[in-house]
Amino acid sequence: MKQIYLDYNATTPVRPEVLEAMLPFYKEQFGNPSSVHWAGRAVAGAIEKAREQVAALLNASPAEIVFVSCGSEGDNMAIKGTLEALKGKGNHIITTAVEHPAVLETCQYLEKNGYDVTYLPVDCDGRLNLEDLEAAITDQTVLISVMWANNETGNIYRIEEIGAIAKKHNIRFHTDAVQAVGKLPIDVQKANVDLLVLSGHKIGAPKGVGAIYVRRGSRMVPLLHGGHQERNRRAGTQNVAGIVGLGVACEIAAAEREEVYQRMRTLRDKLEDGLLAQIPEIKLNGTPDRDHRLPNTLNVSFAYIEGESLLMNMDMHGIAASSGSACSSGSLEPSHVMGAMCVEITLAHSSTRFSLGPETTEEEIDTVLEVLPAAVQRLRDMSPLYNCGKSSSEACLICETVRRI
Amino acid sequence: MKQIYLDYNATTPVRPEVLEAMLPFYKEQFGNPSSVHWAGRAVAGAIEKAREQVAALLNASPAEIVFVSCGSEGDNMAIKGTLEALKGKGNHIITTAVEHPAVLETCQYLEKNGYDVTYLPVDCDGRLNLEDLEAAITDQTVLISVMWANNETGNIYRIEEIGAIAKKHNIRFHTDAVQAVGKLPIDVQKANVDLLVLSGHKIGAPKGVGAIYVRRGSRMVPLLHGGHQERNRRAGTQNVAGIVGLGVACEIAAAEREEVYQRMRTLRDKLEDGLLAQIPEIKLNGTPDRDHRLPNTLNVSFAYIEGESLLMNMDMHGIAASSGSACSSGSLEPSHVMGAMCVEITLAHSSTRFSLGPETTEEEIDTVLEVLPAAVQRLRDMSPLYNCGKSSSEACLICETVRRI
Amino acid sequence: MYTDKVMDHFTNPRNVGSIDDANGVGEVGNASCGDIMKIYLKVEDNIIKDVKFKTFGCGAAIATSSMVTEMAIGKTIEEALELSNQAVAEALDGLPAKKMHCSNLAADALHEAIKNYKEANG
Amino acid sequence: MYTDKVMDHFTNPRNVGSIDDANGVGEVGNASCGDIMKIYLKVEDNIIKDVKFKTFGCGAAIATSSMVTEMAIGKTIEEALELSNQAVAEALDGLPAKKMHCSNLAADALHEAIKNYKEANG
Ligand SMILES: Cc1ncc(COP(=O)(O)O)c(C=O)c1O
Ligand SMILES: Cc1ncc(COP(=O)(O)O)c(C=O)c1O
Repeated sequence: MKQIYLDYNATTPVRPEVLEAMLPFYKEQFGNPSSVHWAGRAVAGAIEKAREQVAALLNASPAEIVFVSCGSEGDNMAIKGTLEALKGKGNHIITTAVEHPAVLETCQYLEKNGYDVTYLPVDCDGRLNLEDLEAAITDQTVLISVMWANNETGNIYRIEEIGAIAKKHNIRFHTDAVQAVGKLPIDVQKANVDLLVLSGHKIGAPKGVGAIYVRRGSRMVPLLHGGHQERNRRAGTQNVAGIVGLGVACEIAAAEREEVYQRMRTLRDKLEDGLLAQIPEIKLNGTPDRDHRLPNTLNVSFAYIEGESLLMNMDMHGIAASSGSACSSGSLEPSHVMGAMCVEITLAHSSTRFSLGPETTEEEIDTVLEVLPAAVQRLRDMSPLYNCGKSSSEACLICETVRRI
Repeated sequence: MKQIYLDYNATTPVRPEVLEAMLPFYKEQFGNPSSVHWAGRAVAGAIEKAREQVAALLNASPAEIVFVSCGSEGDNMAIKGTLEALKGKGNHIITTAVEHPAVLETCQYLEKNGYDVTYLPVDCDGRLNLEDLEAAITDQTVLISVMWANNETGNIYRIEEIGAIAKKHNIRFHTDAVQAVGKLPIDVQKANVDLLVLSGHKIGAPKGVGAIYVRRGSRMVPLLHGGHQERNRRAGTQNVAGIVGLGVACEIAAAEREEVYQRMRTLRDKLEDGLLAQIPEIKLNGTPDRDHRLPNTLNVSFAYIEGESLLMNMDMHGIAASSGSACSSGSLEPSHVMGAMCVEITLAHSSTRFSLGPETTEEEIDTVLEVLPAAVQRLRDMSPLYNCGKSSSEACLICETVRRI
Repeated sequence: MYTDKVMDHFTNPRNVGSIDDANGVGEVGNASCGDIMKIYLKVEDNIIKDVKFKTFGCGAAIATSSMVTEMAIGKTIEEALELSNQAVAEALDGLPAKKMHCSNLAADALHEAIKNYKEANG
Repeated sequence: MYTDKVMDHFTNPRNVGSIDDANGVGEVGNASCGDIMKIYLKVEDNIIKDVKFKTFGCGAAIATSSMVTEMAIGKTIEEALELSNQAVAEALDGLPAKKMHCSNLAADALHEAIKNYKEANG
């Protein structure tokens, strides 16, 4: 059976060029970059080259890039480190209800430690109202954290405008750009971003490496204390091979991004149009304005069926996607993003994300369009919610219960 | 020129078997272990297997192993996470003056945040007095952190006895075992350790992965908030390939450790005996009792010369070692470990560490013994401290100044 | 994550559907957990002659529903009441820990259906 | 980390040693920094005829010492006093940032030696 991977927002395969660039750093060039001798020297230069490659993709300068182990570490470090450095200046953070858990749970943790957090609501399509944002600012506000693009819906937020607001009020601005980097043009200068986080495994580099852009002059208390690596900003022997891989992935992204955007977008639009046309009672989650959604992301809910079981059904056909259902997330609640968008609870459990990558082919999309209608119907036929109320033989207590929620 | 790597305490090459085991996880098995579909399932099992391999090496159970990105992260997480979880129970930490910066600087950071830290002194050979330790315990003491073996001198600390003391007083016990794992037998049960940290790149796994043993029931606040990975103990998509590599490296270590101990020890003893016999005015740093030093580590100071220049001289002959001199550490101070042992300051700047690995050969040791005497003499001949005072033509102000410090 | 038996019951669920002249119907679960199970019974002479299910839920919910129908069919009411969620999970060679709470309710649905039958016919 | 020029001066340092009949000697640095430089001068007719150094210190310290002796030789006292640490670093095609502070003191040592010469012969 052919395997069709449509879960690039979860993680991507490592690009062959990236892996090739990494391999020498497991073998001959295994030194510790902090060392004085040949084994160290061979490696220190490679890290600085990667730093330039990452910086170039963001229009930053290399000294502003700190390598970390993942996007989550970057988000934790940016938020906790900034607040601690600005202690005494204020204790209020503004973020949104649709952030990744790495931001949300960090903020919740901080709330327990004396900080005030405003979680900006979004509308039914997941959009943020910038007037709400500006209205939430107080003289205690020291950090605004808004993601560049949402991992579940693909919604793109108006980072440049938010950057301008943050600048006007002289508030530090952090953006989780884990899903945006590689897919959208990123310019930290133009966007007035102070802190930006990216993660290697979302852009063809390996898992276990990420980076954070820290605008020159933005003081931060380190999250990891210890050695002098990364100019005292992040202790720990550097993941040399991973860093080299991240550099190459950024270089490839810079070169191919525009072309890849078009290719993914065309295929995603085909998938979106096809599913919406073929399957009744389907709901798009996220903004209908495709220019304000990531080019690779489609999130839909199929009424009456639960997401994990649909994933498993697709999996039987070799199709890998993901779901906002509680069952597939490891928590007991369905996706907080669907919750924030006021998606009705059974539809939230049914939300299904298709995320394409540079390697996705039209043939794969055609297969999905062939397989999905029957898979959805099969589960609907098993569902007590489907056609419920249309059958006259029984009272439909469940449906009512569900709809009330 | 043949390259001779004697800096295994800084980092090790990745073992070929380890790299081989890792590679599939960059390619076909690239999935996110949290995913429900084929791409995720292929990977989740691999992580659990690695967890078993790590646990087996430590005599722990797999559920007690948390994967992290490096030894420094492990140390930060163990110390900060424990203290935060025990907030209200006490604010006193006992550690030693010879810990790695990942522990020391974390403790210094905590001092700024209201904690009291006792840094136990060591004697001239770097040994700890356990009576001092027991005497330092107060009713506020909540954590003892003592490294299993020191990275600079190789000194092994009496972890079992310290574990017994900690247990008797009902105090949490953390040990930085980054240098001990793979070289010494480790049994967290026997040693009564609650928290133990190890790092992949010191044992033939890649940089960018480490693990922390957390005894069942030891509550800890996470350092990285966010996703549900590692049972909510460490957020962030797991470094699958690195974790798989760490598992294999631990399995190899379990199988080969005893044999490798003997082999490294024989060669290290030969190097130690040879250098001490051939080079005058040389000082051993660390305990002279070789049973209480790591089998692979030799730290010596060559009077009158500075460490970095000796490293560079050795480097000209392809020999890679490391130094406690300020210049080679990136800080302005020479090694704090030498300082804690009251090593005279110029000798501290001259301290030179040779650390052997499983791949070290007798031929390599012979080469070092051939090269070193001349290299040391060359630098001594350049040194204003050497033979100073023996020449009658001038007053030797410098020597006096130096000796006074 | 799932055992072969779970996958088998998910892939080829037994006794899906409803029974038009059911004399016992039971429903459990709720939408916020993401699992709703409905069991239809045809009881004759105190024996479960036919049983069908409809389930909204994850793979485990569908597999346990399917399994419970297989286990219940042919049993007396009393025997069926002794079937536990635990027994259903064991018959599937186990379920992932996180699925034990919300998705392992099929025996409860069966018991609800029996209760409903008894109320109507008791 | 180091430029080729630094490596060259470290590997083949020029003018190592002392001058028995030096008429100017200068010392800078201190042991806690790990860098001590000592410069010996032989001045004749206001011109530096010979210069030698001894250095305890890292690669950069040895290279800058060597370089400053090359730069000083043949210069008048006044010209030599204009030699700066910065100029020495530049002549070596630069030094790593962290070496600029402690290890780049060779010109200071030269100036000390000249001062010592002037005091004795001024
Ligand atoms: C004793 C000790 N602890 C901690 C560390 C830190 O480990 P890592 O470099 O993996 O962060 C090291 C190695 O540098 C070490 O030798
Ligand atoms: C928007 C967003 N932020 C943060 C993260 C966390 O990144 P990582 O898994 O590398 O920790 C992810 C990916 O899971 C993400 O999609």
